[in-house]
Amino acid sequence: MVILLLLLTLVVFILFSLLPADPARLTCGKGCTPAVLEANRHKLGLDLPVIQQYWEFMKGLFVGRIYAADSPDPVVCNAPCLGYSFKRGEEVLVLIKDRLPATIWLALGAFILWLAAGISVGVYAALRRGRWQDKTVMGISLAGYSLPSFFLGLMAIFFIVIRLQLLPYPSYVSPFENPIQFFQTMLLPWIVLAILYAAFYMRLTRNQMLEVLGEDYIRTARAKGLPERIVIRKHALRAGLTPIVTAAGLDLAGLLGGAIITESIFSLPGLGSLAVNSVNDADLPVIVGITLVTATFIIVANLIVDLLYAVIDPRVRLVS
Amino acid sequence: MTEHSNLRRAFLEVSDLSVQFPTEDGIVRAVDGVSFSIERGQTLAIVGESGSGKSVTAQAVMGLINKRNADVSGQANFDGEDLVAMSDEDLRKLRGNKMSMIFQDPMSSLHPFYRIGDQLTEAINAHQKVSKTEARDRAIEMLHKVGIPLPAKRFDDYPHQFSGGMRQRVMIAMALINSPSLLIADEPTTALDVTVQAQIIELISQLQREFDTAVILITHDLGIVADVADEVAVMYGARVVEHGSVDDIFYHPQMPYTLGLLASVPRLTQVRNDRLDPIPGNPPSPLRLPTGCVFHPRCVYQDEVVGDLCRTQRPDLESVGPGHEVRCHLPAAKRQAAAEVALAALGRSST
Amino acid sequence: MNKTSKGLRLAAVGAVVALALAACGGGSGSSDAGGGAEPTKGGTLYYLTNAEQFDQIDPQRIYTGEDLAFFNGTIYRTLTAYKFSPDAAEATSIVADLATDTGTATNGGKTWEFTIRDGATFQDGSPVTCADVAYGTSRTFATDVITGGPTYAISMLDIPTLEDGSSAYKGPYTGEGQELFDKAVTCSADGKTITFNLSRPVPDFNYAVTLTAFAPVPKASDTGEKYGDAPVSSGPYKIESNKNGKGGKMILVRNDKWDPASDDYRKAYPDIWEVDYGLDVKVIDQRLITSSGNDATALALGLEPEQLGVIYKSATEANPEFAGRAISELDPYVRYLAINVQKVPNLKIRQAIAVALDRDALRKNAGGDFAGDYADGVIKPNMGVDYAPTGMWDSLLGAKIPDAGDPELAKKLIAESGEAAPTITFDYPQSPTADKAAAIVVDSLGKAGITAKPNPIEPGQYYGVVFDPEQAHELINAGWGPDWPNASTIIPELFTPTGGFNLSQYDNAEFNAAVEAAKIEPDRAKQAKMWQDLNTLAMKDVVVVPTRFGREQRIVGKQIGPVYLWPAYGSWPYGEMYAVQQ
Amino acid sequence: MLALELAVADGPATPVANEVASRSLRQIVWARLRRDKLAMICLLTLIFLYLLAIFAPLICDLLGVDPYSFDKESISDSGGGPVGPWGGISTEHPLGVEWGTGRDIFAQLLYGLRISLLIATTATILTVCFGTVLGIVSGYARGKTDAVIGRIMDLILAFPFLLIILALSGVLTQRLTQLGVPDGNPSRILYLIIVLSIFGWPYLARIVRGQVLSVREREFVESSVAMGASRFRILFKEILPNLWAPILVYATLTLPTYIGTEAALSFLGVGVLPPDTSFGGMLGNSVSYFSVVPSYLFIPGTVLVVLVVTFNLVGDAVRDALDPRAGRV
Repeated sequence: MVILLLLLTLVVFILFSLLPADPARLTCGKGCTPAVLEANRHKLGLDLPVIQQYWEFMKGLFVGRIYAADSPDPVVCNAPCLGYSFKRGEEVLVLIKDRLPATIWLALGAFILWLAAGISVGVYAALRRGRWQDKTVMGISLAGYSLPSFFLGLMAIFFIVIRLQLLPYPSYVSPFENPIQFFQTMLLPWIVLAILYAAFYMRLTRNQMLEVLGEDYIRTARAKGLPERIVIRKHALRAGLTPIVTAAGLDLAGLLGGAIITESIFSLPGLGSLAVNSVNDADLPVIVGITLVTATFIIVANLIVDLLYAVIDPRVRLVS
Repeated sequence: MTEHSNLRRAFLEVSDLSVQFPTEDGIVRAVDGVSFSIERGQTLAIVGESGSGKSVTAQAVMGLINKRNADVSGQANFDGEDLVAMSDEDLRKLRGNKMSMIFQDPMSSLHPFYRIGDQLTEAINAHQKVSKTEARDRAIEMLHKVGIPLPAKRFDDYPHQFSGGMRQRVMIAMALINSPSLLIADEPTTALDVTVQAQIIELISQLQREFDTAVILITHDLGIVADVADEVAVMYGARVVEHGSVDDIFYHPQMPYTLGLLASVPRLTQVRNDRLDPIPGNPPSPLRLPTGCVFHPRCVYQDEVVGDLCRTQRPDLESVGPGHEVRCHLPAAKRQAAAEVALAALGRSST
Repeated sequence: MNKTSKGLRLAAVGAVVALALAACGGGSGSSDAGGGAEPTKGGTLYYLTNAEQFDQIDPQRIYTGEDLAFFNGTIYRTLTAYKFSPDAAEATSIVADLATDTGTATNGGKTWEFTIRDGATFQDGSPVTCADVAYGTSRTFATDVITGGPTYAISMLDIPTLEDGSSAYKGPYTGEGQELFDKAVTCSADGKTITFNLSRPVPDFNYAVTLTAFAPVPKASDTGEKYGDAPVSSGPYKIESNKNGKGGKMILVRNDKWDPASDDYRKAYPDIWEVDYGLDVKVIDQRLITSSGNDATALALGLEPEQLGVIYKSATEANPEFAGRAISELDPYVRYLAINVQKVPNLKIRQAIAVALDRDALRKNAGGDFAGDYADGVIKPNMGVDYAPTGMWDSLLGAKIPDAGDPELAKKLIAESGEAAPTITFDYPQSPTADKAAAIVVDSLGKAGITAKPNPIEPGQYYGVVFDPEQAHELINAGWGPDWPNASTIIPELFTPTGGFNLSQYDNAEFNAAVEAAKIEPDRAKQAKMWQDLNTLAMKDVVVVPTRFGREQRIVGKQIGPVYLWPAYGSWPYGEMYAVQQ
Repeated sequence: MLALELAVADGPATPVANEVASRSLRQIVWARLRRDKLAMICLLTLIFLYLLAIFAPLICDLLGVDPYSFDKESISDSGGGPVGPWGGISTEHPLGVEWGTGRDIFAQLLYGLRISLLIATTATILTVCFGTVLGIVSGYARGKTDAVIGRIMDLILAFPFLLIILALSGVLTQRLTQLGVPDGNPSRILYLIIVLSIFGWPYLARIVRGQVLSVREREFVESSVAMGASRFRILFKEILPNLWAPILVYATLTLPTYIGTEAALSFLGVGVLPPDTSFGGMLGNSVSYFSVVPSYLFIPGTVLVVLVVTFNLVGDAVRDALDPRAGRV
């Protein structure tokens, strides 16, 4: 896993060193002379070969980093230093930390909603397989994941906020500051994001349940004379949910890297919107930082899911 | 005039049992008018190819067929109650308690996530209120009975930590833990090594004696049938085509399909004989069961029947001896002759 | 110049700063203060913005008109300042602020003297002295640290330049050439009087010092690049907290060390200024239209096009329910397309581009009447004396050119050019509206046989790209406003190699010489005529294609005043704004 | 050797399989699809949409609209909004006109459909090619090759792909131009196709790899190996034909995903250049106006949803037809 992370940082670094806009130029401003430009480049460490930049970056992660150490005005970035955005005059890590709460709230809220809706409806459909309830659920699910999230989001704003005025325009505040406004703001993003995933999880759950319900051990459980309720809840659900745990873990991790579209539509101050702004500003250190953080989330989530798997499925424990 | 008008009813008496699955492609007749009966302590073997309806019959008896997806008709009187007409809840109370079932594949029949001990005690708790320790003691005792070494220790193991044979023993323990009076064993040895097969069969017989259980053994292994069964029902195309005692079936087979089955048992002494070699063709689709005798498309003797009878008319179950019935249009003499030729080829004689 | 703090709203316009001046405020008169209520002290004013942060807070680095107005009105005092008035002529006249008067020029305009008022202090109570002003001014020279701000100090002060064109003084951090600076800017013994020695006569130097680039900075508190994080206030407010980004806020509270007696310029009505960053533009509009709760004392900088029909009857008149709190005024900016003369050296081709362009469609796309008037040069009528019609579309190109362009004439010009019809690339900062404008450019040039390729650039990177001669293409979308009411902040910036905004890469020796002459012309009337001629000359040479004299619309809450667009910076008059008490 | 030996559980499925064993799977699937009315309607709709896209210029000519020409008459002089209700719907402009330019929305939609289908279809084909080849190689070679390919897949799947696509669009489009792809839209479209495929193939490769692992153990493969067939032959002649079902299912379900992703990307600004437009671009543009002109949001949005739903329904139907028991997502 560590190797994967190292590899990942390297790939990210090389990819982004290809970017055209010169970050030094961007921080140079009016009256920029080649000398100033060169100085800026030096300050940002851009005069070094890519591999050395990478080395500096990795070193910064562990021991911190001082930009422009030889200038009268050095910038200190303490370990773990994910880089420094001269554009914003802030350590990348601080920027990310600032944005993380909104992203986490968005992801967690949606996660809970979609799991609750997806799993319960999915199980319901599986138990009524082939009947109209099942078909309706599948139809809704198909519609759900066919709706592009930005269209869904814009529609939600149009109907709920503009036309019916049920909710105010979204304007993020911390839940600790103003819980009511927080919920008013987050409700639509949660629902919009959750619909997309719930649609997928309904299907996943239903199909998993159908598969499990066809398993021999379910027949065994019934042959033992267990009440159907226990057969479903204890025997079928636990086995059926195992793959869902995997999917859910990875999806949550992906979202923790920022739901770019949902965040930008509802103007939430999360990692996703930070990412988009940074792309617009060619704020390289921030882009690299977010990419790394997101990828790390996913890789770590992979690991956690594997561990969780071992807890759920005793067979895995023995193998590993 | 029917035998069923007898006053005394058998312990389990299945009559005219039919199971149909409506599917998109049409109605699947999985079981079509099957009747048999069995007493406590006895063993009935149901033999036949895959798709002949054996397992569906067993599941119908156990009430494991989801009535939402299937039409089950007929009767199955079990100790005075009709299993077909019974409510789901009443059936559930019987399952695993008075009647239980062992399945073909012990690898997949145990829940992989739960300790076998838990799965065993769960079976006890489903039907009786007993304390945790008592349930545990009983489970361990049962594990011991089915021949699992160090049962107290293995109690906390997961299924994947057992070999196939051991798992089937666990399954048997689970099936017998509430001392059922009816045990249905659906191909209990098919998935196991040959050496283990004999042990399992021996175990079932031994426990059957101990608990005076009625056993329905579903198999296609005629060797096992010969060893343990009292009666045999041969199923083909969703119907029972021949039914009789073990001797009847092995030494006085009447139905050409039964002959084919016997011929298919590999013997060291087997002589190649075109006429008797494994039955040509495939078993029929329950979606489109042949008209007339279901076996006729594969029957080498159909030309010997006068007219179109085999193709057009469904043969009735005809009594050919005490407790021996057969569905076939072949005249008795011709059946006899065919049987003799067949048995001779197998190196046996019909005494 | 720099991008405006309006972020996306003006992204298509791009760069700009400024302030406008003199003369007619074009179009409608501005409405008077909200509801005629009397200004009273107290309350909180809210500044709602889509931007996630101010471009700069460091006084020497601020270069956005709105920001200059905001910080000058709240925390940074400058030697002189523009008068608060909705009237363009008045608003572009200067008054004394930190200085006792508007400065004294001697030596033919090469030496300027200002005396600092008694009682002016920083937020820690220490008095503002000449040394602080000098130190602040010196920071501009540290071009590697203090980036982004105006560089008039460098170009005007009497400090020699090195061969590479940079100043021999490298700013206070390295101290290299410090003695040169100390000679150019001197303090009297009592620390009250500051003297600026200039390299050439600058008749309007006392206008230049309205820029916060000449604001005082106490040396002890200077943290270099990070000074903007905790700047020291000399005005009636100080920064209590500032958190950038969506959901972030800047809170300005009263600076209790500020003595009203020392400052007759700022009214300092509200107790608190709160800047709310990173709001969605639609949200801002909606909140201001509704104007409930705190939003009654909120202001913002622009309006989305979809709301224009809701708020205005016409481009000059608001609907009755918004009367008194919605304005639609000419802003200080001129929108134009710069033609890179290095890549399009043939005048006939440049003329063909100008002739073919459908300015009518471009204006409609930008909002029609709401977007402003057709431009005929880079000097706007609200610049006052410096403006005169150039006749660009009447005669300058040899014929009267319709607003929608004249593809046939353009074809003829191309034929005369002796070159094949060119293929050019159009650089612009991407936004949905700008994409449509690009489509118009492509289409209308296409009708004249000119192949135009759109090249959208991420807004945040735009000027980084187009200022790079290697990356800039033939046609470049731009906008510019003056730094103070003199075309000396327009013509030299846009059309000479030493200018900071010469996107056209224009370098004409004759022209350059004329510009130098105009810069030092002490007679304002003569100077104005010179700028007028240079403006016409540049248009004749089709260095740029001016498309629009911009107009902008703004709205505030119901209980805030005064409501007018301050012509000085094309901004709200922050220094005299108040909350109406109920 | 005998049917007797099949010994699998009874139930409805097996006999069906037996019954159809004689017909080719292809025919059966087609027969099942034909019976599915909804699927057939969707399939026809799709064909219709593809035809619309292919013949967009012709259709626009017939209706007298085109996506590029400006209609100044149709928009107001103040503000640039469309004249008339519902975004200026009129006989001249069946779905209204664009704010600020008066360009015809209907024509823009048709041309947008073109681009959308072009990108999604091509990217799907590429994804299938990459995914299949790498999946087969990975599954068949096992060992080191498998591990390397697996690592690469992990790496790709760990990337926040939207962000990467956004961030790299500028530079990689330029690279493509340098490589000789015509400047402008060809490079931009190609870029989208390539990145979509690059981020899409690992999913398919995993499925294929799993299938290969099971197929390669089967007798016919082993016998080919025994007969000394070349590795290429085994991979692509023996194994590939056994994979087409999951590949087909994956492809039909990937296409609508790509349509959605492409729209999302152009919504965020990575799309075709003006004067061309795409669904996402039109929706992005609608943001500034939809509280006043909702049709800007609903017209392209609805078309987009119809397109995606139709594809998904067909995909579902194909999967059901291939495996009537239970579909997997």
